[in-house]
Amino acid sequence: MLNYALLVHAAPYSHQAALSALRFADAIVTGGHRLAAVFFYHDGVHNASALMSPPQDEIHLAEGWKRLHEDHGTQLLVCIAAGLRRGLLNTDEANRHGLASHNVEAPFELTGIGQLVDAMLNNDRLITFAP
Amino acid sequence: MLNYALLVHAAPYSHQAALSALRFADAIVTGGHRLAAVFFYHDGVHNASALMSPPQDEIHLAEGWKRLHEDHGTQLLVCIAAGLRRGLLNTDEANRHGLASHNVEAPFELTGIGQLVDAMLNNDRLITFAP
Amino acid sequence: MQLHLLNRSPQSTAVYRDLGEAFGADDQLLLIEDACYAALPAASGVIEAFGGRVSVLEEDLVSRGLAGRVSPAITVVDMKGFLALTETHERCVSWF
Amino acid sequence: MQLHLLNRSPQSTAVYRDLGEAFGADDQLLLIEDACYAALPAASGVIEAFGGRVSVLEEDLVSRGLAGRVSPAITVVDMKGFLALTETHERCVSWF
Amino acid sequence: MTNIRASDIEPQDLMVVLRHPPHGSHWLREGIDVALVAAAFGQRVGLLFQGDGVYALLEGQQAGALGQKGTHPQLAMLEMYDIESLWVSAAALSERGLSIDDLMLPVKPLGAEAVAELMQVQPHTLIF
Amino acid sequence: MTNIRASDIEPQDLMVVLRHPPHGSHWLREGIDVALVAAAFGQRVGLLFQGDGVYALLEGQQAGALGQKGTHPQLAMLEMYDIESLWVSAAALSERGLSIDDLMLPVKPLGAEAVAELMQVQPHTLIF
Repeated sequence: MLNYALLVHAAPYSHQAALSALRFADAIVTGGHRLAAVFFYHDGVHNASALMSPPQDEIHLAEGWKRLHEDHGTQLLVCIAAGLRRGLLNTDEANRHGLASHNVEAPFELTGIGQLVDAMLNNDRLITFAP
Repeated sequence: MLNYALLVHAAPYSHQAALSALRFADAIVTGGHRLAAVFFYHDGVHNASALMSPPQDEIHLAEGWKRLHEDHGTQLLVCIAAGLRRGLLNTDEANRHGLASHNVEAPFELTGIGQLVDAMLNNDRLITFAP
Repeated sequence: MQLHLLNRSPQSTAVYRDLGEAFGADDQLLLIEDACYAALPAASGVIEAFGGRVSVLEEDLVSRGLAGRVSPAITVVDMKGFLALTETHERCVSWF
Repeated sequence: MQLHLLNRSPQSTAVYRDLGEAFGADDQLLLIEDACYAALPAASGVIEAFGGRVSVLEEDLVSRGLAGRVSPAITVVDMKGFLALTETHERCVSWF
Repeated sequence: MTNIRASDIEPQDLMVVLRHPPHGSHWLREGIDVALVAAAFGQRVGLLFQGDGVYALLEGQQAGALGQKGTHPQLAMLEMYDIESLWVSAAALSERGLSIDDLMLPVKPLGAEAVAELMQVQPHTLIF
Repeated sequence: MTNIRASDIEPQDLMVVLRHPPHGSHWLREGIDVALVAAAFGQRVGLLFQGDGVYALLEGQQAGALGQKGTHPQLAMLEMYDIESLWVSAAALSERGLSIDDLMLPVKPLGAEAVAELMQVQPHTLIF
């Protein structure tokens, strides 16, 4: 059994890479390995949006990521610097910025780039999916 | 005097194109022309996010677009199909989808692709800025 | 008579080829953003297809440190010049 | 020994060139997403730099209508095969 | 195949140039959406498949994993929307080792001169 | 310029490959951010400038319109973070008509074989 982490740079519904990442995540856990964490960076932070509302006959990517956390304990880490710029905030950050709405909810966590470095050093494999 | 419309495909804070579009918008109105509308499509819909919170020493793109509307009456049109998928909703759409938060507010309007076709046919120039 | 806008570096050869195919005898090309690198002499092979009707946006050149390096065949325009090009060309097509 | 992932079409020649420079004698290349088009015989000029150590992801081939068109020098792998490649290679580097 | 001559080209109200391959990104899908909506609004719409956009026409495409629909079902709807002016760059096809026989729709191949001419005569062009 | 030989390369804890030019996108900036944070966490970090990434090193870059900072101020901070293993692809430079003298930082030029060797010996590599 190996420990994997994923790094996702691609926005959902713009590039296949977000879907490829979720497909590969399924392959990891089905293959008997552990997916410790997914780190969302660059435009990948939009995968964490609680507001995404795709048509009903298309996959809901944020739900797909959440299911990984629920079923396998995978950490869903969103780069806070990349996210704030792009409009991804949890309630804490919304309060800090005086905003009444938020769009990042547990199990997605806003976190620093240090967690990406940790994920790389503390797992056997880091696989990147970019647009 | 010419009537201009812009089509913006680029996400803010990922590609210069969103900034180029805003620069060119300023040049249009400073140059004595009218900027009738900006249509946000593809990842350009993220320009409309009321939640974007860039560092204080960086430009706030959504505020830049809003100022164009306030000072020059420019319509800010966000493609609803591209936006909903990517997590951009106003209060109406949030209610319709059972979501407690929203991130698109006036003067940004969620609208259909037909408005892009209108903007193209009813203005003298349509200039596209893509990533 | 069209104005073509292009924002990719000359290493994105596919977009330069497709644009070359679509470029008319009276068309103009304006290089913006990362297409500024195509204004360097090293990219002259990619640019010669556009028959000397090429300009480049000054502010994007300057920010990239390219101001003193532009090939003599290419005209440098500022933001007003960009606007003027869109005034005189009925259509503007953006390649990316 | 590295596994390289690539997801751009062979018209994105710059990324193929940079990857070629970085490709080691025991490395493997897996083509996914739009890089599947590099598995066609027409792209053999771009692919030969990788010395026969190239595979392509089956599901991305099939969705693009390329299943019957793959160059014989290239190995087709399914999602399990993709996972297996990452198991046997300590490092996986993604080019885009 | 015989390429169409420039003189055979009829101007449309809107020309959409498709340069991206299917499945990998949403460019192709969002470009076709614009064409379909414009046609539904009564505009005459033409499509040019250029560069990697010619792959959109390849026979035998399928839905992808996780329910990705692809763009071939959209292309199958063009006729219903009276979008029948379909052009393809002959150079783009041949560079990719493809011919008209590999394609799912009847498209007119254009030589380089005709591509430039096609662009000249259209009042509105959008590139995706 | 004399290219560095493969045998002169020391492995780092993390290798960041920068392939994108400055200003046009956030790739370069977000890649350098990862390098700086990893260094701040005590990792030995090396940078390889490859492809259009070599433009990041060009002398004379400035802030852009609308307050775009660019990446040259970030590069000026590398030394403070003890990031001193800076490599550049010699082929990428010469294809762009540039030489080491055009660059703002002291970087070591690598021939193609040395680039491949550099990649082999690093335990972790991220590409931006």
